[in-house]
Amino acid sequence: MTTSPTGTVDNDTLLEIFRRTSLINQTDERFRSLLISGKIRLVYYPVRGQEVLSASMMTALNPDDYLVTTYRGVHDQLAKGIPLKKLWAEFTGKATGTCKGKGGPMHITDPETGVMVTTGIVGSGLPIANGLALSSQLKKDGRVTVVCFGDGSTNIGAFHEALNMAQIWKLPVIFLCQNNRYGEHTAFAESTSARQIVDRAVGYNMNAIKVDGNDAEAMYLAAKAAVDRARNGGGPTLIEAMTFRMLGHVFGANTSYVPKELVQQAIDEDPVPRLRKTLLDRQISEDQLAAIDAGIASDLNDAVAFALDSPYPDAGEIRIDVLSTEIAA
Amino acid sequence: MTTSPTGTVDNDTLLEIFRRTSLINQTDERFRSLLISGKIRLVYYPVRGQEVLSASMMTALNPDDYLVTTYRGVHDQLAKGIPLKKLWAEFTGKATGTCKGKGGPMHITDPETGVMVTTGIVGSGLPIANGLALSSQLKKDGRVTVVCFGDGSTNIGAFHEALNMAQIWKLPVIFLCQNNRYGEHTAFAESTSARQIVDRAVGYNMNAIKVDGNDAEAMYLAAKAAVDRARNGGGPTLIEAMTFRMLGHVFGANTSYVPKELVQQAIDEDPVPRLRKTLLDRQISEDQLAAIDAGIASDLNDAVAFALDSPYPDAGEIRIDVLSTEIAA
Amino acid sequence: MNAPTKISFSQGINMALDEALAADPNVFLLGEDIADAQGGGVFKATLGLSAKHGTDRVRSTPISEQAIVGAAVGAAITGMRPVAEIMFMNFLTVCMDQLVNHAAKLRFMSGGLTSVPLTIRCGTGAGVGFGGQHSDMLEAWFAHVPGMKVVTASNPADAKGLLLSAIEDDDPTLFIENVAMYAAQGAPPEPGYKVPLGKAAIRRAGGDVTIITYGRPVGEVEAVAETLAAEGISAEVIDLRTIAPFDEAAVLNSVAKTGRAVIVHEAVKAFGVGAEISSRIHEELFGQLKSPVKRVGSKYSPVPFSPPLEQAFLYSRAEIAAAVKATMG
Amino acid sequence: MNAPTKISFSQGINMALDEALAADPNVFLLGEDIADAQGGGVFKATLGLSAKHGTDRVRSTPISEQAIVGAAVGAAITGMRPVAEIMFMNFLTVCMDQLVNHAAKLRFMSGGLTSVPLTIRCGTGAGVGFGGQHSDMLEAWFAHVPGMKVVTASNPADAKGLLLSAIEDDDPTLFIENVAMYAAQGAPPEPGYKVPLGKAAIRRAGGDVTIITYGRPVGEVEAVAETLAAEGISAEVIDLRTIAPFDEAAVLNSVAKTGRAVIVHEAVKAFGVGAEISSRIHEELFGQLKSPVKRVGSKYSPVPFSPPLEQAFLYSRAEIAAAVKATMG
Ligand SMILES: Cc1ncc(C[n+]2csc(CCOP(=O)(O)OP(=O)(O)O)c2C)c(N)n1
Ligand SMILES: Cc1ncc(C[n+]2csc(CCOP(=O)(O)OP(=O)(O)O)c2C)c(N)n1
Ligand SMILES: [Mg+2]
Ligand SMILES: [Mg+2]
Repeated sequence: MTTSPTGTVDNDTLLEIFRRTSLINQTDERFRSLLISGKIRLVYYPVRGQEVLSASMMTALNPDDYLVTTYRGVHDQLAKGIPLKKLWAEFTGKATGTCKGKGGPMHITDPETGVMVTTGIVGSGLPIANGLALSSQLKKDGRVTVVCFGDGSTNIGAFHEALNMAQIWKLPVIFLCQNNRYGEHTAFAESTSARQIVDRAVGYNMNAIKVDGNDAEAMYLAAKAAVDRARNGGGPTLIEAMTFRMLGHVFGANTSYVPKELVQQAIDEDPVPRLRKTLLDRQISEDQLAAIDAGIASDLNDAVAFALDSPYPDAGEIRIDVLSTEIAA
Repeated sequence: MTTSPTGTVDNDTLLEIFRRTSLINQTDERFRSLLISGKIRLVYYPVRGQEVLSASMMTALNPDDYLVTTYRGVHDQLAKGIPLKKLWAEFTGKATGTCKGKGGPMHITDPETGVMVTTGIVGSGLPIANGLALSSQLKKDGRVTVVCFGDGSTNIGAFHEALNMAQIWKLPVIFLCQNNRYGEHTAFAESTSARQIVDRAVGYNMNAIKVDGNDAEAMYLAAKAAVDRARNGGGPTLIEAMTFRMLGHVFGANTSYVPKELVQQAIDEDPVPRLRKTLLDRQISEDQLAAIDAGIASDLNDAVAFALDSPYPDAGEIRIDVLSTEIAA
Repeated sequence: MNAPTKISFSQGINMALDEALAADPNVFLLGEDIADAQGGGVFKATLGLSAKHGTDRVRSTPISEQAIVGAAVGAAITGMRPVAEIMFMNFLTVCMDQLVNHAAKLRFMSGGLTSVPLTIRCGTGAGVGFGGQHSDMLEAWFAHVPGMKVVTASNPADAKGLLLSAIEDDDPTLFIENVAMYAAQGAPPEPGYKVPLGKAAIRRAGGDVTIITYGRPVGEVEAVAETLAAEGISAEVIDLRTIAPFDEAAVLNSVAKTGRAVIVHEAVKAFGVGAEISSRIHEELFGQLKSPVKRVGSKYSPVPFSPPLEQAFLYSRAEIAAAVKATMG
Repeated sequence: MNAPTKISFSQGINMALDEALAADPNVFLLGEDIADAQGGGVFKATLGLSAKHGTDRVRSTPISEQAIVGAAVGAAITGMRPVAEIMFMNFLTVCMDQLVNHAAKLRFMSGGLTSVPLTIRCGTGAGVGFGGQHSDMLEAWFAHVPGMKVVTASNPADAKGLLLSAIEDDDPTLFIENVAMYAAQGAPPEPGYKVPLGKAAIRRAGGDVTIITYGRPVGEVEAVAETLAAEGISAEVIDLRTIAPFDEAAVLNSVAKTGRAVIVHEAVKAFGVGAEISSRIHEELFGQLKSPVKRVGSKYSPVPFSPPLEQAFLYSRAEIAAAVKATMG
């Protein structure tokens, strides 16, 4: 059942992937620099190395398609189109954030851009994604749901239950495993008995695609094939997108457990310069790429300023949004 | 990774399987007749049709090997050697039962014969079986653990987590899926996306055997291969033993949802007369088989009388065995 | 066709589900074996509903409680109103994450952008011989979880009226059904009959002591109150119906009048719902109480199988009467 | 080498684990990332232990909490004493079945034939910005489950002494660690130091009012008591240490003397542990109480991310002082 979609990706699409990649890359970098300077304080899960994977996947979606992601999800949220200001405000706990500061970085929701749920419990997003897809199937609204998770998460029960149910019901859902080789400090083979994640699709009789997630073209083609299939009633796909978590599990954590060669290899294969090179090879000018980068840098400055200047929520918010009616003081 | 063990089974072994099969078959029948006559009252999960599977598996084990089974587990417990009187007393809630009447039919434990846990929560026995096997691995006591579960149970998260961990740790455990084609009233294909359960072993890189569980010789050879492998440090095996649940989910329940042809096929392939025929074909005399049956019938009469005559536990038992110290009245 | 003069508890449930499915296309049901092809639910509460409303909207599922509740959560945040059947309350232990970390929290964590109008129905209760893993009353756990409601009914009409309100309610609601009551008969409600959430019912007026209870014990308490009346003790009986948030006004008004209170529930007494109610009464009415509030619940023990032990585990009429008399001094 | 003058909370945990591993070959540890190759645990509580005792006995696991607790249960019923780390308390929601339906019940359901001497350690607590899915205090759930014990410590020496007792105890024990306290310093215990389960500690003697608390709030309560002393209110401070079963004698003796009581915990107040303690005090000492028992806990809300909201959620020193003053009338 493992398929390898082929085809070509046009320049406009690749430029759009580049734009989203740059947005992710610059945002991630800014979070880290503000953390280092002490201007903001939060537990931050870097996405350095996984930008192109996510940008390519989300470019294959429609704006109103659904996304479910995890604590390590800022790349997915940005690629899906979440407003930058609201995202920054939420990460910093401000009243102007997507979720009024109540959710915070691990629990980003923005239904307008299809960012439906961000979870902190490993594997928990997969069953919820089925529910979104089931809703689309019942309402025939043509939406596709993508749920992102890591390699380590494929060892938890919810993964299994969700894939089986999705296949039984032929749900329009894409299970996107971002295989970055580690779950916290545990290497793939130490925790996962499968030789590769796509092997697990056999047990669900599910369509599966293994792809180099750091190759924008291959990743986009894989994503597009899965999206088309889901949208046309063909049911779910498990995508195993190979990538690398370049900066460890949590920002600031020691990464000495990662073999040096692996790190060097990842640097050599860094997807961001690689995508840039692909575009330059296609005769897109360096100026055009630099202009995109600069536009994003400017948006980012605005967003950071907006977040830092925004007020915190009122204490009374603790009684609101708990139930559908306000809780008595 | 799916293997098909071959070989021959000697007469003594086959007779032992016959003895256990007869014990299961007669016990199951007696439970049903006493339920019909109203002499006993309990929720009973018949094992008619699955006798040979279990008898063959347990004959391949040592007496001190461990067993974990389910609500539908009386065949497994009997085949493992649980004392008949204590079993009957437990099923009828008596103080003389294996568990003083506290556990009841869904929660049979008898460590002396290796019957460690019987669970009523689908899939929950698999992670526990890993723990038994891990204990054996750490203590190097040479024991093997077998955990029984149904086809429907392979869709729950605990199944997945347990198989992955067992393979990662190369535990001496055998996952015995008794594929009787139904989970409650739901047919296999309506709930299980895998074409066959052994397909799921691929995702754990695990040794797997698919076998006709109603064929004593094939089932014994499969069981023996898995046991030897586990005992020799080769790690876990997933066995998918095909069988049929001839009398529905719970005794007394309507089974009209089962297609007539399937029922007829099951009757035609009934493993109990089939085993008898195999033995007669091997020139074992009808007298010898009848004597085995009669001995069991007599034990059964004793066990039923013992259970019915036994007292119920004292009310004060409610305060004992809750914690390691008695609860104050 | 004449209206029935009596309906059973399961019929009450069935009527609510039928009306909800008819009234709102966003309502759908999912759970193990709930469609007619699978028997209409093990407790027959959904019998006939898939025939009438289609298997898209009355869906049998694999044995995958995390996937069931997850699918309900995902569909709910798109505005659907799923009603999930989790056969037995003890099975909630395999899907607590979806209920507690997601369903109950998503409204708050999203700052009100998404809500989770789902209903989970589950059966449970001791006294019918299901043993330790199928009988627990765990309502206190969910009452302690901010963001969700907990409801139970003491008669068929209330079952109908409360369940309909739960489905229409915008918050996640756990609806608990006592398996010992499915066959219990009661007056049939009018079509459209609803019981508001959060409102207790006074089942019997009285002036000496208030007995607060819910679910199956309501009938027992009424019987005890009748006996006590003959002895000259006039008990007011409050049926909470909604356990969380409970109707504090009704409880405090009654106890302010009687000056004495007893709380009765089937759940284990220690750390049960009765503790919160007792604390609230003492906190608010300390000066007006003639004696300390008493609690009656089940013993500190797993639910035993053996019938006499199971009775010893359960709260009893004698204990209720004794508690009332103790408050009379 | 000189003994340290101070140790941290995590060092206390580490010492207990080290001593237990050294003293009893049946003790072993399992959990995600707990071995040194994976960093010695995300909270460093197991740092150095795999180097010293081997990775057979200090085992990193896949991300599979059901498999982790299940393996611990299975090993425990063979007489081993597993200590499982479940990183965050909220993750217990994915493995509640193993803990509640098996670990807590197997002794009873087996009629005492098997016991489950396992310890589960988990971190949790608000105030450190982990948001809604990593901060809950759920001890009330487990206190309500017959057959298990619940323990927490308020200082490094107690952490050491209580954890050692929990490991040696023959019942399943949940050991709760407040993540905000891992770095907290305290006096180092002597080697072999143990704190008996079920025994509270009087942290401060006083005559006017008893404040009952446990875990992190103990320090806050001591600080408040100090302030109150300056205002002429003499508070006795009880640190429960074991939450279930709690030291009723210590609580009742103290309140019998002071006539007033306040209970403080970090968990949400509604349906929390405080309700049971308050109820017990009222039930036993009604006539001797000078005022109703007061409770201080966190608000009825998921734990918010935004720092000011997180503080609004948490119990505060001001609320503790106000509650004490309210009891003084
Ligand atoms: C149920 C559960 N168990 C454990 C954790 C702690 N945890 C958070 S992230 C993580 C590693 C996940 O690895 P992977 O799925 O590969 O995702 P990655 O972080 O690499 O993106 C773990 C174990 C959790 N959040 N939820
Ligand atoms: C977690 C959980 N969900 C649901 C049930 C209810 N239930 C009991 S048996 C059963 C069917 C199991 O089917 P299968 O695994 O095929 O075993 P069989 O009964 O056929 O032997 C179900 C759904 C349960 N006991 N536990
Ligand atoms: Mg990873
Ligand atoms: Mg089956």
